[in-house]
Amino acid sequence: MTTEAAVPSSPLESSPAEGLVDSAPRRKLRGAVVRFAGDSGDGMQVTGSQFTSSTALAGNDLATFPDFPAEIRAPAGTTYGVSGFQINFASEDVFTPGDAADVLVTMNPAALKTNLKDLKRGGLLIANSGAFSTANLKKAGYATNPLEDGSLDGYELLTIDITKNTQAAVKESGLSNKESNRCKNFWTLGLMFWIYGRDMAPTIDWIEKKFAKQPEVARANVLALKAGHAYGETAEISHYRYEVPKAPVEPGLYRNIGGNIATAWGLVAASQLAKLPLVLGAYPITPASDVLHELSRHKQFGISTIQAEDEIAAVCAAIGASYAGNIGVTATSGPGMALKGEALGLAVSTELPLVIINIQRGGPSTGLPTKTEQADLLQAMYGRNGEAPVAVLAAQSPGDCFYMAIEAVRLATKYMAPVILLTDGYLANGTEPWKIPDVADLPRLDVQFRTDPEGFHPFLRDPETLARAWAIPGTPGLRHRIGGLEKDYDSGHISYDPANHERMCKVRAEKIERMARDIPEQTIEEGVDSGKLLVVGWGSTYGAIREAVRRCRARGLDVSHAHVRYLNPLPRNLGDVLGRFERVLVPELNLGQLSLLLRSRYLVPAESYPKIQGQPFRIAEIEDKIRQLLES
Amino acid sequence: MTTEAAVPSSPLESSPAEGLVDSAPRRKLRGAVVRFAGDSGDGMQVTGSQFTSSTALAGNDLATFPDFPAEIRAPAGTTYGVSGFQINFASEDVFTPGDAADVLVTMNPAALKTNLKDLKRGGLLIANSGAFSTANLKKAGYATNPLEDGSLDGYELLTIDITKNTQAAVKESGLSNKESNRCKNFWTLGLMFWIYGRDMAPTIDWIEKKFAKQPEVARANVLALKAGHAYGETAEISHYRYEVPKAPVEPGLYRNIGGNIATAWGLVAASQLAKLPLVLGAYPITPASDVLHELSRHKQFGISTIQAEDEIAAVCAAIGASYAGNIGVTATSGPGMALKGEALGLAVSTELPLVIINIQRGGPSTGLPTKTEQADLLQAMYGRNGEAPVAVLAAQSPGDCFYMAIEAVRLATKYMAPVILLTDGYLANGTEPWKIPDVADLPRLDVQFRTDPEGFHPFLRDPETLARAWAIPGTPGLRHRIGGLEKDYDSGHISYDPANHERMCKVRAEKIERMARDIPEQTIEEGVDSGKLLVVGWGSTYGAIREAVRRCRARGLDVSHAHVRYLNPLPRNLGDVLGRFERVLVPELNLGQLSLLLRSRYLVPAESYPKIQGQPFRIAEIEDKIRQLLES
Amino acid sequence: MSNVIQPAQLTRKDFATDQDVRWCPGCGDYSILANVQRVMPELGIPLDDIVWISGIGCSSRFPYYMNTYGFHTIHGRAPAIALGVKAANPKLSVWLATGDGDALSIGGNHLLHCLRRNLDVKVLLFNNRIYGLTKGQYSPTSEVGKITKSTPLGSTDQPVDPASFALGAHGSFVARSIDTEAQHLTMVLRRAAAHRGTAFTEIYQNCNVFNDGAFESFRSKEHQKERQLLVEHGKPLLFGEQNDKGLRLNPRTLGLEVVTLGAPDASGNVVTEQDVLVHDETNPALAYLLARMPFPEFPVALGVLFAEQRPTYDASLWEQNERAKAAQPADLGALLRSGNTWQV
Amino acid sequence: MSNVIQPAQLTRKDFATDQDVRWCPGCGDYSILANVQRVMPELGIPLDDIVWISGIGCSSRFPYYMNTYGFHTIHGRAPAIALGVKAANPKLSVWLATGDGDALSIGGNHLLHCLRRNLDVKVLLFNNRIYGLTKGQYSPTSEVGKITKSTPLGSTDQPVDPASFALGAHGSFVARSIDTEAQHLTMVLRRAAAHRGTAFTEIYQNCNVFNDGAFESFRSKEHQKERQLLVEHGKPLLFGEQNDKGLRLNPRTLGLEVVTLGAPDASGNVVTEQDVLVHDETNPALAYLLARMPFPEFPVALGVLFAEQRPTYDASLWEQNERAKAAQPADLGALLRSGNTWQV
Ligand SMILES: Cc1ncc(C[n+]2csc(CCOP(=O)(O)OP(=O)(O)O)c2C)c(N)n1
Ligand SMILES: Cc1ncc(C[n+]2csc(CCOP(=O)(O)OP(=O)(O)O)c2C)c(N)n1
Ligand code: SF4
Ligand code: SF4
Ligand SMILES: [Mg+2]
Ligand SMILES: [Mg+2]
Repeated sequence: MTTEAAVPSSPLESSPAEGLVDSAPRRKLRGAVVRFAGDSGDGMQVTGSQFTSSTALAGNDLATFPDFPAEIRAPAGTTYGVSGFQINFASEDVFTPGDAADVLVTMNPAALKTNLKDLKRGGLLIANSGAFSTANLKKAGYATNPLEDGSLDGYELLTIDITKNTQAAVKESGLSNKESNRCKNFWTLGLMFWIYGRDMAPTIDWIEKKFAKQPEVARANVLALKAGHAYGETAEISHYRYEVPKAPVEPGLYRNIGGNIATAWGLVAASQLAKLPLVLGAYPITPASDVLHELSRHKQFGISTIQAEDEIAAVCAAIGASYAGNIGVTATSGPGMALKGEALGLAVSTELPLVIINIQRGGPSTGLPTKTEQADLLQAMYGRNGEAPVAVLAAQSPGDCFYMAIEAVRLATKYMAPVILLTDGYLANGTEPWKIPDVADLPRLDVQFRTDPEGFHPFLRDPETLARAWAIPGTPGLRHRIGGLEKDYDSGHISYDPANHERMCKVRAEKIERMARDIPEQTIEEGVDSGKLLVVGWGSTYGAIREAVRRCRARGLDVSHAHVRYLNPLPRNLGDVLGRFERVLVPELNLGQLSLLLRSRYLVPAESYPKIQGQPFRIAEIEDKIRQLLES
Repeated sequence: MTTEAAVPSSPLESSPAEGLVDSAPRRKLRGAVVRFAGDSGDGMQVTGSQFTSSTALAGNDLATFPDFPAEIRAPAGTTYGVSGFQINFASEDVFTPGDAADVLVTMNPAALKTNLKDLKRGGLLIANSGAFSTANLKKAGYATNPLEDGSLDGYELLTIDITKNTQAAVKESGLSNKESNRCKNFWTLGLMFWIYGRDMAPTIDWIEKKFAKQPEVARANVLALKAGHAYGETAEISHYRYEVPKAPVEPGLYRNIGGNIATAWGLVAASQLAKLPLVLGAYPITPASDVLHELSRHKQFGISTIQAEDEIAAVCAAIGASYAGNIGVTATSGPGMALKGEALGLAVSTELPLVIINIQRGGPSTGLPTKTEQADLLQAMYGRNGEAPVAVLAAQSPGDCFYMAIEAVRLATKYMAPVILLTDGYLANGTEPWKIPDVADLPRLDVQFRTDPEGFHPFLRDPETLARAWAIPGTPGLRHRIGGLEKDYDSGHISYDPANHERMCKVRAEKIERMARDIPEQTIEEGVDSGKLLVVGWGSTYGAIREAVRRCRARGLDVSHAHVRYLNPLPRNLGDVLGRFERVLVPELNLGQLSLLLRSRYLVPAESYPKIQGQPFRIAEIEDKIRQLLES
Repeated sequence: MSNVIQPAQLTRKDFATDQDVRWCPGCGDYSILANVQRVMPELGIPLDDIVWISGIGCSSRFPYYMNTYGFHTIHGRAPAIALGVKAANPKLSVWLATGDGDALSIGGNHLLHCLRRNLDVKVLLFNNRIYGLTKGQYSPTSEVGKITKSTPLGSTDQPVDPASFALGAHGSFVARSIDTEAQHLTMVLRRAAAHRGTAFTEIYQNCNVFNDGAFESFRSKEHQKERQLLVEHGKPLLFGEQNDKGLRLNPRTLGLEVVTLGAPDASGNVVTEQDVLVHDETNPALAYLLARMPFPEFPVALGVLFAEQRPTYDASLWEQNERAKAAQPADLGALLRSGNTWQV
Repeated sequence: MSNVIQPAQLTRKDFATDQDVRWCPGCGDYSILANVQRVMPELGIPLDDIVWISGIGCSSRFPYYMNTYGFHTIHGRAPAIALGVKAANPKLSVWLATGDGDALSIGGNHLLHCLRRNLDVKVLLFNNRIYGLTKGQYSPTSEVGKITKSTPLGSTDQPVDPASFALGAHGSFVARSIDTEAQHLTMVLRRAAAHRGTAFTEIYQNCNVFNDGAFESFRSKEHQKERQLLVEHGKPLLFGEQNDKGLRLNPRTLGLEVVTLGAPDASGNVVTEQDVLVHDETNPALAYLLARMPFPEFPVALGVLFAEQRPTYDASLWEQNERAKAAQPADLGALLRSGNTWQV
């Protein structure tokens, strides 16, 4: 399906680059996609993240995606124990970890088996021949050795016995064979650093800090790193040296950030900005657990984390915390979300601020726990009994998780309503360089508790936001009782009155709708504000859609991209935006959920482009789809 | 809002009816709406149901609706302790319990206070003046006695000291004052029997059976009944005598049936027809508990009822039962439904037959537990993580619950899929005369377990229905393992393969879509199959919509009515049907849920007509809406 | 900020709300409410610092009738809501009103974890051995064979004893009392109020509509003395009209038996008070034995069966947070800039 | 109908599936699997009549490796699924594999009700005191202060002891064993298999990745003898290198103490075997005492702590249904026509 050019990279020019002090000339590239793949025990995640750091320091824009095996520790050498890490870096904006890889590093046959399909034809394949033993070949399901049987003829094959080279390199450290073997990943990293002309110093620093308590290990890893680098220098492979110039990025202080960490930090920030303690009620679940892990490390910010007995208790604890005047938050993934529906209804009915974060994964049921998906949108919208409207937001990149978490707290506390923030496994585990914001530039969250007993009742509303008064236990003179039964609009007491019920249902809905005045209008990410085709996405498909649209526009196609971060309420101008295009295409990692909402709301014939494979969109898939629509 | 004629009834002719042996002439009526209202302790439900039986025996068509207080036993005399029972009966088809009442019987001031608004202007108001004591007036919030202060001038007021009359009548039975007082309802019933010319014998029979162990009580009640009847004879009120001729109903054996009983019996029938035992896993919840109660009375049919520890256990027990080869069923209401989402996903993923009955009530959260609503449609459609499609059916009348319960079991077992059946509080507690079907005429349910080990794997599919093989534990040679992780299409083993996941998601969706071939096409209930306006309803609004459309058509308006009993998949011709009308109106007891589905699916500008007051639609409300659309 | 002044000494009336109490006339819940409203003023806790939290059930309407803060939540979840309330504000005095269905059927898991964590809340379990609000189904404390709406042929489930469950769950305070026995109930409520940690108090409560007389066999005047064992820490376990019956233990078999003071036992030895077990409320095994005595062979043990002081969840959480705050400044900018960064 | 013939005598291999076992190398789950596969053939139950049901967790992958029927359900719900399976077909031999998180955190309520109802299933709880599958958070059985991913400053929750919980919940069979102690585990599994009712068996299981050595303090060769008390019905409760240590009870305080045979106790009396408690597995209070002995002051009690025969839920349900069938014909037409009807 893809139409990628059959080259290992996208050369800018093939003449030797000027100004390089390295011993051999480098080919300049616009960018490259590199994937590391090996056994779970091979340390591929460490390799990947160190390569990422060096790439960031080299000034490239980048995006990464780690791909863990579903098993905790599958037996070594098996295909289901393969761990991968992909990075896309370039001298221009990067929006996704890339489709196919230009370079694939495979540490064993199983890694080759499962990853080869993602290497571009003609791409560079680096293989650790030392691991291609008969036993390993068999475990991976190879009858013959692919490094030798000619089956890899379509690729640039670079076989190195990394195992042996590493052992030789670290011999002097005095480590055991087994321990020495563990340094393979740094040897490989050294080689890659040589290929892309990277500075080894920061990684050496990192190694020394990380293994401060095991100096021999530190020493061995540094030796391996240097040996890999030296191997590049000495072996006759200088035609593989590349340079990816710096990307033209906004000045500022940068870091790499992953979605779950960004979410957790966004919550910390919101709590600081609102000057309110935050209570996270959570129950571990892949891929959401890291939000719990990360927040539990920051109690100095007045953050309490409760690992509850289950997801129901987790959301109830968050509701209890909100009731008592803290910011109540719960974070989970699909199956856990399904369990929270009833309690969410209570938060809707009692109009308490509550932030629910659903880091979506493959479903239905237990599904594909380690894979990504966007199939919980309609659950977020409707997964409760009765008319129980809540706000729904979606982050579009790892770094955006930070801002959307703040936004979720802002809307929840301002409107006294539950807000669901949707992210997904792809955002959660992916990383991108992120410009560190100045705390002073973050939005102010101005939260006021009710303290005045004059004329008080708990369902008194702010005429603007329709938010009810937040009156917390312990406040003198504001004693009141709330609950999940219907309440009288004018007193807050239980009411079975028919007209009152309709009024309350409508005011709860209206309150969510009012947020539309308080959120940004829908913008166009790429392209213009009218034309033949608008591609509308939400959540983690942002990068792939944006890049695909950009490429299509570069080919002269009349296509634009809008990305919806506010799913309920939808931006107030969204209907107009959609109306200005002849066709609307909605790519989603589900069977058409946003598409359903848009069609119903605006009666536009939005066309769904579903993908439900536990994998993000490839840029090329969307590009193809757009071309198919516009060129046919 | 309503435009009902200001008459106590709809006289056919006001001349004395012929052929009546009663002592006074009767006015013939097309029909009447009668409401009994009193304190919870006043026995209004018994009065209502005895009046209903006699009405049925008199050959009228009818519909009833009891209206219980939300409290278990509210203190006597209070407005929130008022219990009501309304019956609509006629010499023609009756679809609803009626909007406003022609006759209102009030046993105390609180009953008058809460029910007067539902009496037609000019209607007959019978009030038990004996209960209008100062204390009772105060409890009901009356400053002066409405029977005396002229505030009831717009009605035909008939005040009788029923308390005193009853006591006088039952004196000879030797009952205590308190006990005698309890016979008031039979005195009242006697009077009503006289008014409508009913035979007292069946009720006398009933009393004697019911109180067989307390002959004095039986005697007193019979005395009261007869005295009430005699009062009519002797008092000068013969201008209130009416006759409602027999309705032209299909010949057959009839009974009254309420929705929950019909649902339970439908399940019994399905179990018998499929020749499979049935296991109900349930947790009590209003208004669903009666399904559990009723089924637990019929264990002779091979029905097991499990009162589980909560709704999650209830649905899991049902899933376990299905897995083991019985028909697994769970019945609940909104909040319970919200709790079952995760387990429902498991049933979707493991493709087990499962019937989930949601007897909807007012939400969100605990909401209005004793009131009716249709706001769980989208929860039924989407209240689970991931793409987890299930079939969704809705019963449209109490008797229809019987057939839809059978249908739910048929589809679940034939397609190996969960089927949600939606009813609601209004159907659950309402009753209608029901033609008892001949068992031989009921659909055959032909369920086959897989027994052949040849080529077996658990996700082998029937090419027609796409149902997987139902292979139950204990079957020789078919041992296998299933679960909620994604499964390989071709072996049923766990699979993390991307393309396979998409294939499985699509086949699960396709399986539900295939049911569209197996369900009836959408029909038009009232009217013609094209025109200006189609009113589309679902569930318990059937009667009100049908009657409203009929009345509008009688006025010459171009409006028709289609009622959707299959909500997922929708009938295969529904899009065509909608397309043949200029406008589509969707009245629902929610804020527009079916409307959302229709708009999105067919891109028709369906107009939502929402009502969310815990109350069914009045015919007049829909009539007005139609007229507003067509006459403006 | 507010100009409302708390009355120096609260009275029972201060705890009543203006809401009509909507239990059935004659329901045991009324007398529990009255006793609670009698005891609360003694505690010296300002009205504004008290929160009543409940699930769903007749018993769970309790918060509406207490003039404190109140949260009528969803079925079974009161302990989970309370967890968040106490995490946010451990200074609040948090009381839970729950039923046998609410606490032990749908809510069993939350109660288990509340007990083992020792969250500092008082749990009043109104045990009427029936589902009241849903109009009469059996509950997890109903006896086998019970005929109810959902068990027309008699229930087949074996019940769980709430106190036994609480002890198994490592409850730090486990007590029992009876709705109508004002003096005893008041004493138990006082003890519960004074306990730091989860004070689990089961109150036998008569549902006169759906399970009338459920406890008559030991609650009635007639049987009271012979069938109630009022336990008190440090006092021998005696009961009976003459207070001459006691519990004795076989140390090798750990079997309990009822003996009569001054009368010869099975082996002919005359029983003295020395033979009788002394109540030690800090001994969980004794509490467990008392909680599970078969009735009517043994009396029903009432009072504080078990009480021990151990750290509460909320206090530990709070301390940990405070320690973290003392150890590190809350510097958001520093957090964002931590780890690997680079300047462009 | 099927032409597959069951082998007359099953062997361990008959119970293995063709699926690769995907636990971490060195995980205690392997040895539990091996022991189960060793014991099952002895039971004489046809493979086709056995069903393994699990929730979610490392331990819950167990069914995939057993060549029987298997259902890998959702987190915590295995007992609830089993309830339906046994209601539908009480003849099946149903086994549950569950973890400390699965059974006692999210699934605590279902386990409670399974135990009190006495559903006829065998429950193997793999207690590794950690969440394995989600990569290392503390569990309800983790000790206070445990540092895990979710508790970087140490957990504040006080744990629950599974056996204590099961006893509080009126479990009819409560046992404990250790993953690697094949002989003991085999014995316990045999007893569990033979029990009619909920056979609750806690197995201490080492998670060598996230909680390695959790049980070394009494599992290691070095400590085994001194710190394990292997209980056996009718035998005195002795342990120690020399098997000369025993448990004695103070009958008035119900306090337990460790005594050494032949040595003088605190009051100078020489201890004999007569002083030592004899294990009576039918006494729930003794079981409760044994389950909750503080460690390391006391040894860890292993074996069948408690076993009693009482009616099972599934059998009672079945009998009631059979009685109903015998009492009344299943006549659908008659049902539909029952009560008030009229002919038109
Ligand atoms: C999720 C959910 N399931 C079921 C119900 C229905 N329900 C309300 S109260 C109750 C049980 C009441 O029994 P108990 O807790 O013993 O309280 P009681 O009324 O006897 O005081 C049930 C099943 C509900 N409100 N919510
Ligand atoms: C509803 C739901 N919540 C959370 C999870 C994530 N989860 C899977 S297993 C598990 C706990 C595992 O711990 P345990 O039961 O002790 O099993 P172990 O892996 O240690 O054997 C959790 C939290 C899930 N799968 N489903
Ligand atoms: S139903 Fe029972 S528990 Fe509920 S209020 Fe009435 S008497 Fe009390
Ligand atoms: S994580 Fe622990 S429990 Fe899970 S398989 Fe690995 S060692 Fe075993
Ligand atoms: Mg109760
Ligand atoms: Mg575990």
